[in-house]
Amino acid sequence: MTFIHIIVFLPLLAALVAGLGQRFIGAVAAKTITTAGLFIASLLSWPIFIGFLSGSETAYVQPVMIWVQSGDLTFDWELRVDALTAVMLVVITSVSALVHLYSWGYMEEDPDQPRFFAYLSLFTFAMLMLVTANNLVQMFFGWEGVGLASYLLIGFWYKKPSANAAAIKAFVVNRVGDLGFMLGIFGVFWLFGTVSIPEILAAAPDKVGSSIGFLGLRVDTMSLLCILLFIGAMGKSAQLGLHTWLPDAMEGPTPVSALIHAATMVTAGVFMVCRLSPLFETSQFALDVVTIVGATTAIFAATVGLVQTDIKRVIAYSTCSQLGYMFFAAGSGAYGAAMFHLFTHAFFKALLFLGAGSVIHAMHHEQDMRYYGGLRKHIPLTFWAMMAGTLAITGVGIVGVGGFAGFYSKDAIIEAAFASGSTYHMYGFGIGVTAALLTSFYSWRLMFLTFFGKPRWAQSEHIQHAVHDHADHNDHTHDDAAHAHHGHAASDDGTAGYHPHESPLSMLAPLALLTVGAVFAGFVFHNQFIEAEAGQAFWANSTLFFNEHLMHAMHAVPLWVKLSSTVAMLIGLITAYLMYQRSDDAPQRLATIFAPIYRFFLNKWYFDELYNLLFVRPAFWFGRLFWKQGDVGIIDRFGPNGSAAVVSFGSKLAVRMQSGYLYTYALVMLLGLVVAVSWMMVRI
Amino acid sequence: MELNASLSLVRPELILSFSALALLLLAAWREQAGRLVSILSVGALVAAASFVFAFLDNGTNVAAFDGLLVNDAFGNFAKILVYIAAAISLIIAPRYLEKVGAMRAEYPVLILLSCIGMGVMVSATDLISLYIGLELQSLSAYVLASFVRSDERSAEAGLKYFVLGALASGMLLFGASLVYGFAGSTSFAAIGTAMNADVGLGLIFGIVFILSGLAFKISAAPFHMWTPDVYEGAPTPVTAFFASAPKVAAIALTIRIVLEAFGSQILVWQQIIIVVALMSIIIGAVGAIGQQNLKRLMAYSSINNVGFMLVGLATGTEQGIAAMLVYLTIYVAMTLGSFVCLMQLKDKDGGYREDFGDISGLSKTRPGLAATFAIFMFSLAGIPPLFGFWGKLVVFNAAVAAGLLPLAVIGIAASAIGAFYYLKVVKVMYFDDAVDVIAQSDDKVLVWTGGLLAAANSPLGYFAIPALGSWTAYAARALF
Amino acid sequence: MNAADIPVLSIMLAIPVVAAAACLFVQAEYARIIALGATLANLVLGVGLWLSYDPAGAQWQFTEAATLFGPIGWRLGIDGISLTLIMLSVFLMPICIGASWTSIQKRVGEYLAAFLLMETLMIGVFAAQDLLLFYIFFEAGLIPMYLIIGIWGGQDRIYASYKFFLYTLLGSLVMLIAMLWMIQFAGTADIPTLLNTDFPVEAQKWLWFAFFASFAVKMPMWPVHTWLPDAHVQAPTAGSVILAGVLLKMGGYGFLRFSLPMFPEASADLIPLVFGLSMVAVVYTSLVALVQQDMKKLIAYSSVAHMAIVTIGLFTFNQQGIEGAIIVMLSHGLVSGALFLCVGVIYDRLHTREINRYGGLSVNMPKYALLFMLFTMASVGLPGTSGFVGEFLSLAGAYKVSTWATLIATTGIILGAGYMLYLYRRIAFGPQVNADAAEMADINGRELWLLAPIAVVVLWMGVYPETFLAPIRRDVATIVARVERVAPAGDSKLKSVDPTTARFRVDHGPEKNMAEGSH
Amino acid sequence: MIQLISFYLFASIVIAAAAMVIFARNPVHSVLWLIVAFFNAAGLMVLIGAEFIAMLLVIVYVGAVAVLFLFVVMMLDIDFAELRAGFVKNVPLGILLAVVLVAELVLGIGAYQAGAVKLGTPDVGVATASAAVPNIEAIGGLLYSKYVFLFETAGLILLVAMVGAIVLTHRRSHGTRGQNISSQVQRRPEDATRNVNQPIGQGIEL
Amino acid sequence: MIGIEHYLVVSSILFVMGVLGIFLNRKNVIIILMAIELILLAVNINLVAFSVFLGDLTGQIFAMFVLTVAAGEAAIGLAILVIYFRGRGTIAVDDVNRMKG
Repeated sequence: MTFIHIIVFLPLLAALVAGLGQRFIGAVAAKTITTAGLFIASLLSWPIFIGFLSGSETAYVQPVMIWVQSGDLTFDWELRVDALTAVMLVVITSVSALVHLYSWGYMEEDPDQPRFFAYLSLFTFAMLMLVTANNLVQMFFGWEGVGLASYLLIGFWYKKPSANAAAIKAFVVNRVGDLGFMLGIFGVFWLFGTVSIPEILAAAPDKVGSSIGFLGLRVDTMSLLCILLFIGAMGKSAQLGLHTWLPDAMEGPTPVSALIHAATMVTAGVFMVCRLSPLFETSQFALDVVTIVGATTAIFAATVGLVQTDIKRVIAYSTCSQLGYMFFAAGSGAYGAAMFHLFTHAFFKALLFLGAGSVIHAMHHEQDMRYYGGLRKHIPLTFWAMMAGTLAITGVGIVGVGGFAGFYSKDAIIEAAFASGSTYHMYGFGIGVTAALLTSFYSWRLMFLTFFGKPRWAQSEHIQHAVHDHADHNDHTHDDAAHAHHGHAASDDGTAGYHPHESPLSMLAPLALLTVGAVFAGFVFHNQFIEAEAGQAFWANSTLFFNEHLMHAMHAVPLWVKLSSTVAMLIGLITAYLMYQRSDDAPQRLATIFAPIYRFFLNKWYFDELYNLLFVRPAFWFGRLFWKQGDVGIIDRFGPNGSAAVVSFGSKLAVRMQSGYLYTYALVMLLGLVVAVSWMMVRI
Repeated sequence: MELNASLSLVRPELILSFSALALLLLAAWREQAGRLVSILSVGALVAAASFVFAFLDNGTNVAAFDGLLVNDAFGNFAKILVYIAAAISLIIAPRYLEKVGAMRAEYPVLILLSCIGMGVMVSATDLISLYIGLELQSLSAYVLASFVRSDERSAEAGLKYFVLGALASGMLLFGASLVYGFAGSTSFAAIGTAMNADVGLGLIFGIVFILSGLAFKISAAPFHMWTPDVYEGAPTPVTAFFASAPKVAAIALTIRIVLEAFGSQILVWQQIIIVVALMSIIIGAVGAIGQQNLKRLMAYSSINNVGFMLVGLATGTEQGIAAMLVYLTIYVAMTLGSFVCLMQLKDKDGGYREDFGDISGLSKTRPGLAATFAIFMFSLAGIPPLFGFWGKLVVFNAAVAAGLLPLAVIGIAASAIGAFYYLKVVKVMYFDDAVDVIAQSDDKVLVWTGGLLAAANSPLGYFAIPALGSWTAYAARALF
Repeated sequence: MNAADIPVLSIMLAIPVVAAAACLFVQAEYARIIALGATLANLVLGVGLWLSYDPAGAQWQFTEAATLFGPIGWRLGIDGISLTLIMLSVFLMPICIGASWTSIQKRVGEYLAAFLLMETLMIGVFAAQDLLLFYIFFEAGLIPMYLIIGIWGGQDRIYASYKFFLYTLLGSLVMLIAMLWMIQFAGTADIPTLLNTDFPVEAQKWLWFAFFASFAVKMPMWPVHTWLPDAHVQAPTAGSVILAGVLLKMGGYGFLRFSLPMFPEASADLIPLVFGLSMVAVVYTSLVALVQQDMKKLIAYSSVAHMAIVTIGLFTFNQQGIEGAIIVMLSHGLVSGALFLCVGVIYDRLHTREINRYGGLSVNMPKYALLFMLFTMASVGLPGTSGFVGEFLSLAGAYKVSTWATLIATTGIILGAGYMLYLYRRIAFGPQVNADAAEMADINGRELWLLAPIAVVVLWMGVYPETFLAPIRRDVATIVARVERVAPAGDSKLKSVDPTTARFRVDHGPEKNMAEGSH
Repeated sequence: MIQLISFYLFASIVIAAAAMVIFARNPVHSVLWLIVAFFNAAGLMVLIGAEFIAMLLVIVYVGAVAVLFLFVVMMLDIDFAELRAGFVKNVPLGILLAVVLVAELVLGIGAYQAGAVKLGTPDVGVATASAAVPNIEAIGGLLYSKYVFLFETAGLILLVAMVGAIVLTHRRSHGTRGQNISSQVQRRPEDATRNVNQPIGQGIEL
Repeated sequence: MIGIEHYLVVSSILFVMGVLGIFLNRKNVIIILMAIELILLAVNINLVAFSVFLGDLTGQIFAMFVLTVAAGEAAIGLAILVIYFRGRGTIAVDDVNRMKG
């Protein structure tokens, strides 16, 4: 039993105790156990991380138990600890611990809190299994485990049909990605005879240039495997095409969005690509695909994020976009940068979500930013935390001096894309800069709409509900029982008499801690993550392919490249300021002028509609067709029922032949005789 | 051969003849002697059977009466079966016949006389003895069919049976005359020798005519038409008798004449037998499905079963014949058991019921009877682990061994159709709502007979496989 | 007396028969206790069997031989594959008895007797070492199941029972002919001997088809699956459990025991057929499951899809595929059994199987919802549950043979998630629209004791499948060795370096120099 | 020559009479035609020297069977007017089959051409006919030696016929009462009379 | 002496007429019984002819047995006919179909 065992299995234990034993130990105990478990895990994780940072730790694998041994296919339960794992460990355990804590306040009035906490801990366990996997199957276990937890948590308010639909969508869309992942694993096993990650990575270079049969085609071996695995990553990390579940996943409670759909689970795809980076390095084609998909996602999600009005959806698309960044970083070969962005993103995106949660909490579960405004004064602490997060995500900083977390990581990605020299590097670079502009715009738009200007919440149904209907808690049709504050006197200042209050300490403390991360994570850790020498030393303890040359080249990019993202950020900031602070009707005017584009963005590029048309409805249509026409109409009709009909027709015939008349009987006998005699005549 | 020696070989027939005559006298002397005569007849049958039993695994074939008859394991096996079947038919009959007002001493006597005929049939090695045996059996049967003379259906059954039976006899005789003429002899052995040579159409026509006549006797399609009507119309104990003993005798006779007389013309008779077998299986199964009357259903069932038995004959091998005899034995137990169950279907006024509607939900009102009946039905359907399965298995095994794969496949596939109507009986008894028309059985004899036969058809029957196997093997070997 | 000399298998076969006879003659409450006692006794014996089974020992263990029945040899014996399936049977039986404890009130004795006979026959199928004995057990199962569906079934029970009976009967009759031929050819009905008999290649094909006719129906494979939804829907809960849990496995067992090792050449030739039908089945039945309104029908269709994975796994001819298929069989036996029990739990309360009559059960039946969720997840093959191990292994094996089959079968995983979660959502989630459904009580102790053991085993099999893989490993290897000579090459042939046909050009290895162009 | 003429005469009458048996409207006529047919058939047999069988045919058939038929026809109270011979609807098929069968028999047996019929070779044994022994004597000898068992069995057949005919048709007449002499003799006064000492005023119970 | 083929032709025709008589007739069962006698007559002609031409007495013995049986058959047939008539009051073949199917 080592620390890593405790880190991984303590959340599972806590989840089981809280989930199954809630009736015996009570809600508070359940919450305490899970939260404490996560804090312990977090506290145990940091030393490991620091150990790797300082170079005092080396990678190792801790066996747990055998899992499957089938012929030459063997995979066991093992815990792999290396630098890459360590990064993920701290991210997961820390954010999870903070989210647990945050949920004390956020979920305060929910009757099902033990279940919620159990799910959170279960999720954490699955995520930890994913990142500590030493073989692809255990990674897949974690992969699906987080999917399950995500499903459960998105659908946590299971009475809400929309939440259920979102949960199923998340699971099923992820499964599409898993299809690729599984095929990838099968292919890897077929090719290498093993699913152990180190063994695969060691054997991969030998297969470069070989070709393999797949679906009757002949394709490049490594490209095939990488792309199949990448499809898995696309699903989990909500990349273009398989992203549709992520915005809908915002149906879940906000802490869930912070933990799962921002900081940890969705980054699993990035983690996987980094974990298998030597494999991806064997196929330039695969890397190109990763770059293009990542970059396109970054720009796509950013455009959609521009026009969303739901605060969580804006952040969700932002997440999607940032994941795109990470992927095109990986596709450019800058895995360190990808992991670095993953790391910083975890802090500031969790911060943004939790901050948004705090806003929502304060606004009585109103999520539409159009009904916010001027909240700066009501919830100042939240405002400042959000501000830190926004500064971090938009990458505020001064080249050569320093800045917020996102500044380091995002700039590194853009520079790496420029420097990589790969076929699509300029595509990545251009999109990176453009997306940075858009990121800046929608982030500031969010800030301006929420915290600045005048209160606009009088029209919000939620708020009105809270004001007028507070006497009757139990009949509250909204399933979220976490009521917050109730305004009193009606007024005409746009508040409808509702005065938001700052969130409780249990919510603010995590915000504070994450703010620290969002501010300093970039500055503190950039050296080990992306600087050439330090990075080489740090990542040497992992499977991550650290491209030292690229990192050198990254520093040598022209100054305009380095400045480009900052400039883009500033343009975005200014535009947002002009549109949402200086002018009241600019957004509307723009929306009418560019109506088709606006609608296109607003409807998320019509992906949902397209998928509905292409997959969901045909599935049901074919289902009914196969059932009614296939099973009933053809198989049963011509099979059992048909034979039965033939037999019963024969039976009717036989019965009619049996007329009861002597002469018929005699005739039949004679007929038989004559036929037999004739047959003999003919035959002989 | 000495007359005495010959007579000693026909001891069972002599016992039965003298018993029949004595019992006839007894019946004339004492009124209302039905029951007594029945019991004594059973005793006579048992005595006759005990004489035969010792020769079951006798490997020698001894000719009697200058080759008219033979005493061999085959004939003895068939005789045992005939006597047992007849005895059971006698045991179960009295109460039924009393109820319908036809319990007379002539009934057991006629059965005894019929048994003599059957004894002659199964050991006949000459066309003349074949004919005499057959007619003795048939004439008794015609009378038995219309035995309940107050019942119109019984008379109609007798009439149909008689007319068609006579027609069939005519065909058989015509064939026999042709065979006699073109082979020069009526003895099976001599015919067999003649068949070895280059035969003309005359002989082949003879074979066809004889087989047609025999097909009628065993109610194989397309000479089966009489069966449903006669089975329905005849009094149930008589039907039980028809479905068992005469069938055994006729089949044994068919086997013997086909193998001993026509053996070398396998190409001729095998084709006929195969076609007849398949037609019987299919017509029996298909025809049964449309039935509402259980006795008619059993008639079709017997047609169906004869088809399966003929599959064994079609092989023309020793194994096939042994398999056929196994099937025949099991069939007798199954069919007698089914009729025993049918005879217990008495309503509360004492009237006999024989329609599907009457046994609806029988398992709720008469669980024991329903279970017994269900065992027979599943056994007839050939579903393991019931013993009926074993019969089908050995027959098809023989067919496969003889290379008759298409026959085996078609036959066994058709048995699934057959399963349908046996299942229907079970379905009506078990799944349908109870109508509660059937009274508790007041006849312990029937209950016990049914129980014993059900036990024989249950998986317990498998314990009899070794003995049955060796007897039938001996019996079959006697023909080769 | 040596422990090995005790005829354990015969005793296991005898106990239920004796108990069944007893059940017929006692009152309902005693019958239940007798039945439960007998099945538990068999479970204990089964566990003993398992514990004393030596995976490294002889291939056939606990063998018995007697010549009571002439040509039908009373020869019993098990290898690891049989062992696991026997365990499945004896494990599910007490649960079935428990599931019927209160829901069956009419003709209890007969009902329990039918179930106990089923148990004997199931054990017999897996333990028989004589071809004819196997057939007898295999086929005899039709009778009790026919009665169970027909007497204690639902509205359309008669149609369903007929369909079940005749469909499966027709299939196996043809197999009987093939068996007879094999016995003629080999001169013995001894299965271990037959396993090493090389049948002529030209005969193998039709023998294979004859067996296929039976096992494909039993499995059931598309397009001969239509009896299954009807039978499941109409059968009482415990009947569905046994049907899905064990009877379907007989088809897979048959393929494994007979088709593969006895007719390797034919099996190899007909892989395209099996894979083709299985691929159709996966997609087809999954889509059909998606649109079902009847819970049991949905689960029944999902069974067809899962069994298609089994057939794919079995015909991969490699260790992973076959072991995976066996695990899928075990897993599906447990999971679908448990799902039917779950359906039974709410059916007992509301007496409808219509999905739309439920909803929001998580509110009033949280424990039920939890267990149902677990089994749902196991059914969709979530890693950590039994479903995953099996599906993963069989598909991993399938990849070696056909990437197409793997791809299509893997889509079943997506669709499986779709229809199962959709089912779960409509039953356990959402608002409580139906007042009577909202009033249903959570599972009681008895029901918990039915479901919890299955849940434990499902997780056990998912996390530590070694327990189940260890006994079958050597036996699967034996089969694989037997079919090795005809094992398919697969369609993912590797060509080491083939620049002319390479679809994607590869410029750089990991060692490429990234520095260029950055200045 | 005379033989040939006689043969054709007998044969054509046999066939014509057989046709009349079938087609005659009145069953009595049918029986009479049957008798004609038998007589001519007996003639055919005499032609080839089977005198015993020919005589038997006349005695048994004409003397017993045909008379039995006549008896039954007359006994059954049948309305002859109703019994016009009607034919079934399958007549064409039936006739076709009959024609085919005759054709096949004639062709198959080879009876359509003189001297072509190849008979079998009989066993030389007890049954071989010899010119020295008269037909009737030879048959009698065989019947009481080789065929004695079957002869007796044939007796059983006749017994069955007798028993059957009686058991089926014999009716116990319920309308009349037979005299049971022994019971009359054994009858005692106490069986028949009852002394009643009836209390006064209560009437008499009969 | 007349060739055997003549006898065979006569008996064949007679046999077929007997068969025809059985199923062409729909009004009178007695005719059917007579038709049966015709069939047996055909058989007897055959047997006797063969017997004579073979020089073997077996055929005549056979014919004698056939005669015997035919007598018995006629008796039983008529007896059945009588009870049938008693029950139904008719002997029309058309009416003999209480049982069918």
